[in-house]
Amino acid sequence: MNGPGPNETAMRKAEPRAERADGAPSAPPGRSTGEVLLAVENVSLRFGGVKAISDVSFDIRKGEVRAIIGPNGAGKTSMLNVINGFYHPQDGRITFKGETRSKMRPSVAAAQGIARTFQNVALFKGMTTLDNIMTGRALKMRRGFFWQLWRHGPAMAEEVEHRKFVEEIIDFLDIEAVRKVPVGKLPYGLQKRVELGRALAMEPELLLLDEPMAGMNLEEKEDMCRFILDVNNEFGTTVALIEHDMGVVMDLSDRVVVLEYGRKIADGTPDEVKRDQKVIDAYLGVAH
Amino acid sequence: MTILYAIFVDPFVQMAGAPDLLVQALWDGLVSGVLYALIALGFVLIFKASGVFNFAQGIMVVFAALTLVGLHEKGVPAFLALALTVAVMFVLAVGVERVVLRPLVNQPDIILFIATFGLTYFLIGFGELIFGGNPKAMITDQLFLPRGVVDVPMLGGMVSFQKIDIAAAIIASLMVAGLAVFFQNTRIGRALRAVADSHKAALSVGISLNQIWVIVWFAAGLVALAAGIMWGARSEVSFALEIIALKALPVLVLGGLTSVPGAIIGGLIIGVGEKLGEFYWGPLVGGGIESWLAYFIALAVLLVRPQGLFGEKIIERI
Amino acid sequence: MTAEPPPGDTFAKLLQHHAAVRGQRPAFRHKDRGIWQTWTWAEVHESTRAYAVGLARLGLKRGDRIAVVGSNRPRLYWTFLAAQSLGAVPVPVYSDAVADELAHVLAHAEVRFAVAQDQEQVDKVLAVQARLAQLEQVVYDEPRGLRDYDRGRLHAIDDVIAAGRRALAEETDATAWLDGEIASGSGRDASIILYTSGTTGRSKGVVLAAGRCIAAAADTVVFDRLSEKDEALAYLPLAWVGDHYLNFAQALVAGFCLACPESPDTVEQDLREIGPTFYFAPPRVFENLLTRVMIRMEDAGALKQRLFHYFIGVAKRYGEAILDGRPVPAGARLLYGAGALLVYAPLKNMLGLSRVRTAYTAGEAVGPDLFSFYRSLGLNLKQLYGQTEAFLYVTAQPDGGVRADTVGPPAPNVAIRIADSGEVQFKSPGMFVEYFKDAEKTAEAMTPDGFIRTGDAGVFEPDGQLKIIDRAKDVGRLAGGALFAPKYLENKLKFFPNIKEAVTFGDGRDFVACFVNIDLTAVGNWAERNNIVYGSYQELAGHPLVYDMIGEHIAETNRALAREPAMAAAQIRRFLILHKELDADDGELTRTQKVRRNVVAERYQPLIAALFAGDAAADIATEVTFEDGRKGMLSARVAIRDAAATPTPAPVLEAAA
Amino acid sequence: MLYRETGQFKTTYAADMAVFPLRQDRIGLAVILAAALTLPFVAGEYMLSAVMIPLLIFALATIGLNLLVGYTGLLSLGTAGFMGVGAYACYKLTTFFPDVNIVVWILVSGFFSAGVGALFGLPSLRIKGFYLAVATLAAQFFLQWCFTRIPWLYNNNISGAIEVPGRTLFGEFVTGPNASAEMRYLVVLAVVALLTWIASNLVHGRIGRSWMAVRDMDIAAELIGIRLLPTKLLAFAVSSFYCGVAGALMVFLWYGSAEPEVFSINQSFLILFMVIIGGLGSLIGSFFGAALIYVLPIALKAVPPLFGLSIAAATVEHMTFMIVGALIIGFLIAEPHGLARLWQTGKQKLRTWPFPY
Repeated sequence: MNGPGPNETAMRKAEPRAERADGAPSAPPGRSTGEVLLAVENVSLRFGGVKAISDVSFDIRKGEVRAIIGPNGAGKTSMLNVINGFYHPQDGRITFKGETRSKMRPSVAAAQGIARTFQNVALFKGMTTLDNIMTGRALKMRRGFFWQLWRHGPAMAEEVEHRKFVEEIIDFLDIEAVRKVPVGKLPYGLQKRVELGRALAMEPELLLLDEPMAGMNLEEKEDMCRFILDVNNEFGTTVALIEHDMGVVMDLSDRVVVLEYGRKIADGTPDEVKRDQKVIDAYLGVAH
Repeated sequence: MTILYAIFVDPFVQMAGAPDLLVQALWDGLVSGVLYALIALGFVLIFKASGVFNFAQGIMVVFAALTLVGLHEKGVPAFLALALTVAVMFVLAVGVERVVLRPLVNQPDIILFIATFGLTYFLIGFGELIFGGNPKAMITDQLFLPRGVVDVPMLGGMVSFQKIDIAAAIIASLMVAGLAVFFQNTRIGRALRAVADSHKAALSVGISLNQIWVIVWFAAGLVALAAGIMWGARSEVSFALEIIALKALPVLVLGGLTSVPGAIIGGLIIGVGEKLGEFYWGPLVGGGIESWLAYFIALAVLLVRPQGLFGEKIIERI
Repeated sequence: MTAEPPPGDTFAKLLQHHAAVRGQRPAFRHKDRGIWQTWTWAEVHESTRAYAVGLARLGLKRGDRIAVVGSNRPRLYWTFLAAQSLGAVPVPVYSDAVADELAHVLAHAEVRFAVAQDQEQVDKVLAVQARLAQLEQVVYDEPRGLRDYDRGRLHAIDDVIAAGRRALAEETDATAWLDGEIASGSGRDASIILYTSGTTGRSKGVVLAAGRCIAAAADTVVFDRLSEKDEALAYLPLAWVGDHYLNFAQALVAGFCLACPESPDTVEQDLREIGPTFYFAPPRVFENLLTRVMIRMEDAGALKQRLFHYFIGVAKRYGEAILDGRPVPAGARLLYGAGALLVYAPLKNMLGLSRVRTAYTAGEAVGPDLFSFYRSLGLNLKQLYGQTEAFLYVTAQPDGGVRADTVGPPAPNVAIRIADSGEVQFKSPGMFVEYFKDAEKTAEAMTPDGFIRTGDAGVFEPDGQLKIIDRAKDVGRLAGGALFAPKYLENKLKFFPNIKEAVTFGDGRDFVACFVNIDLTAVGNWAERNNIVYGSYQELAGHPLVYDMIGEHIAETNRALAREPAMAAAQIRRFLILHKELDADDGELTRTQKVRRNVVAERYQPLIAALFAGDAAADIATEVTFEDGRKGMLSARVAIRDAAATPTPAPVLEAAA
Repeated sequence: MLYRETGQFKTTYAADMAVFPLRQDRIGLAVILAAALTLPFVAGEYMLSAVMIPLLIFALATIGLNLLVGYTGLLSLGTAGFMGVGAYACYKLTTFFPDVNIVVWILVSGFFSAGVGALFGLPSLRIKGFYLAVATLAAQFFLQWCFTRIPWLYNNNISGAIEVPGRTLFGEFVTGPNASAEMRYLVVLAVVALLTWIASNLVHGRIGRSWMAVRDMDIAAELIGIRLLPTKLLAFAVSSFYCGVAGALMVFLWYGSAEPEVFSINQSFLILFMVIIGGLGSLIGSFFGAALIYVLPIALKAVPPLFGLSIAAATVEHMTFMIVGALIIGFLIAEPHGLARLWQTGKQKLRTWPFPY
């Protein structure tokens, strides 16, 4: 594990989970209630000859911040895609909220409460920030086609109700100023925030974050960390986080799973994983 | 029950009953297939090199044939007219690159696709204006293209092969072979494929985009001329051809937009499928199914393999 | 608007009246969560009663002081009303005040309660908690980030209101008790204490009585014909007398709607959305607005620019005449009409001033061309002169009787006289009761016969309008006996867009010299167009070409001064451009950007000496506080220049007065 | 310049999400509707039946196609086919039940083409882009083939064309030979206005957002719970409904009779041009596109006589083709996002007048 990078110390100072302004006792890091929300059992995924994931098992407990780390090409994003039901693994099973499945359609995964952000922002370029986040409410909006034709009666009432919820998210993420701006025009850091907003709009139980801080400056990183922590504390959402910045991983996550060449090489609390020799080799590179 | 019998059993009985008719239908199918392939090849050329789905390829076939015949009518000797038409196609290629492609270089594909519609309309208007709208006969004998029919007794019946069709098949295969070699082995061929993958990357290694596009459109122009001549010889040169050029679409889609062999095999499948379908199944539903059968065949294949027979598998990376 | 007396002598009673008379009309708006949340008078009345009972349950009693810290929010205004219902006295404090200033005010006012807007303000109050023995409860409006705080003495306003609502609903005598409290309130009660950011020394707590405030507000509501249909945007600090009078008092008297912006930095956008009909802004805001308009127009197309400047010219010639209703040739009126359609109306629309019926400015002198620019566009901009001690209005220009260099005749029912020392003294319906816990200063400020000393020197013009020359105590005499009014000179200098601030010295000296602060935006833009490269504010300030330009401005001012007999001798002979901007955080300016003379005089002593010693340059090292509070030393060598003065003709004989 | 936005603030979310939040836009819309309503009393017969009625009908078809191509990103070349289905369905319905009001049948016929459209929309789940164009081409040629090969469709009329019978609305003849241009215009106007309003409601609501989500990035759309096939099929159905009604209006209230040739592939191209030139994903753009592409050739034909030079009709025809072709290319170069973007930029300039931005 490379030494604490410059941003790691800055990270620790900027967002000390331990102390509060007036010394009030803070919540212990990670209030995982122990109950398993998602279990990945012996999952293997192959593209033609390429073995993206081979026989990986790990679990994510309810309410915890679970980090998935590993060098590039270790299969992290593919793992998220499997959980999301976007890739169908050749073998192995996934149990989410007690329901086991191996082949899942993404829209069903979404309906069960799995939300997702993407490595390189997947926003709807043709729409404004507000519309993007409102689209996140698609699952929750029920008003049928014929009411939509008329729009003014119950359909508008439903739009207003969901708009209120979305406004809370906009306030929570401090993006009021860009509410009506097409997302294509926003700087990278803000786009990432809007995407997090869209995922939150789905009121997910499990939030999959694919390198939410890639390409961000220090200040934006601190903000994003604060948002992730608030989401975990305030909404109790379980977070699965793919991140390269060790400082962030050490600070935010309760438990870490390390992947390399599609295989799990370590699983445990940040400190345990930090001292694990296999993980150090994976990162520092040792002739295999 | 009789309907099922009529659809699934009876046609095959007829085929067995009159093998020569079958061969005749197969041959006719093959020939039109070859011509579809030739037109489709023009599409593939441009799509492979510039990512532009050139809808005007169909009209270029008509325009080329019309120019050739029009020039001849105006007293220009056959082979000179041919050379002039080739020159006209080159000028057209340069014009298209300069006026249409360069300003729209990094626009989304649908914008370029619609621009070729604009080109189609322009060429229709221009062609009719210069050479008049009425159909013309193709100057086959002046170009020393064989005439007449060869009748070959076969399988207890008589199968007739138009000489012109044989010539067409040979010329088309020569062109196809030439293009295949051109793409795989020559320097320009590789440059073409590079440009097709990514304009920016090609530019970064110093390939002159404009030059490539002129070459490609000129090559497509030649293919269009060849197709125009062959097609004109079989029927006559008129703007009705444009609808037939549309048939190249299912051929392309069937064969995969980016593969030359795909275009040829696609063309043959559609040609044969159409002819057999029309000949054996047509009467069941009142004939004329040739107009839409090609599309349904392509559609059927697409539902099985969304990227066509030879296209690469589309992997969504997010 | 009938002129009958206001239906109540305390603000709480006025609220009851409005709830009864115009219950369904909008009373407060706040841009929040994307739309303007609106509360009607009835809703405000009901919430405020519940809030009052809630506060009473927490122990707020009659006469207690309750601090209010934060930017303009409906709930903070309701805190005023709720406290006044119980006879308690609200004490608003500047939300951008440094912790030390906050501690002084809260300690001095012995506040038992503090209502803070959000976590930032709560943290400030908690940080100085040690020095506030009497502080018992802290109440907050926005809950964001306060979840883990100790709940003991910290409550959300919503919880307090909810508790009050439960009490009013369940306990039978609660309603009667509250009505009794409100009824027992009288005009003599102290309705608010406003701490003035005096230019000298610690701020003093001005106690204002309810009856007097309401009487004064009633007069000006009639004076400006304000009605329940008006809209105002409350964007100026809560603790400033301007906001409390113009927005709170006049709203409670006239019953119009008060809108609060989403946040301090979206004021411009919110102004455009609300389109207020009554507007107040200090001259600096009008100045910045004009500079930004001109800079933005420079980027417009050539045709649009020519059209714009042509019609601004037309407005300059006929605009004010049309606004004042003076006769104007028909052709000019037509041309102005076209100008209105093409330029003036769209410009006012872009600035959010289209619906303004009455606009006031005060606090500093207004540049004549700045003032006439806005009036020529058809904006009914007027001047007023006032003080916290007068609950704002001392003089106010009526519609039609507006001049750039005066502040208007006395406001309704206000008596004004000029003492022999030149100081303006007044007696007004809204005058203050006393300085809180400071009888000695109260006596100092009052004359034996009950007039209030304003501390400003002024003179009455022939048309009865008062003309403020300067701070009384700053008005001095040159060595040769000529009158030296520093503020008067400084205002003339500041009318140039390139000069942001100026400080003149001359009392007891042979001639007048001055410091100049350049305006970074205007001069930076000028530098850009003349491609002058500069790295920092200091470098730009020291640039020789900038010195030439400022020199030219001073020469022009001297030419204007030469035309005024009393001021001719006070022309500015020498000047220098300061290497740093005078800043409130360094204590050189007050919170409302007024120069603190003694602080500047004492801190820049070497420069002043060099000015009058005739040196060509001088070194100076000053302490600076950076944005995050750290202190640092900033040293510079500042050039000094002579300015071209206009020889004054032999003193013309005074015509027999 | 014309806009006075000061003071127009929103106190409810419904107002904030309104389609026309600015009063000036609402006034503009009212003026346009008023002008459209008074047109029949002012304009001549030619203006109404040769320009305005076709323009409105093409606008309706363009809106239909725009819902599919512009809002959902699904390319379709079968528009004319679906219009044909609408026309023939209406014809059959009115022959079976002549006494039912014709306008009812015109709207009901839309459902038939909606069904057919949804059917041919099925492949859209597996195939995308140009490949999808083939599926819709299949629909186009197949439907065109049906219109000629199935006599039942045109009541076994020997000429193969459908003759529109006379039908009345409120006692006035609306279709058939003795229907006045004014009545026909008013009916078309009413239908187009109603359907445009409904399209606007759809597009600004939940359904519009899910369409645009599918257009912009269907993977992300699926991952936030939007089921792709129902959304795409709904887009095909609604789009085809609009085309069907447009087809019925075209035959009953414009041509008066129609052979299958009317619903040829060229018609599909024409409407696709209107969508692209008008502006993808914009309802107002659809009106602009229809106006430009339909009215321009008529205008061009009227130009030569103005200058007194008599050009053979054929030449004018060819010139028109050339100019339309050149215009399309020129336009795509100048403003790829179509007339709607020009309109939007112009409006933005007016709103920030006198400032440049």
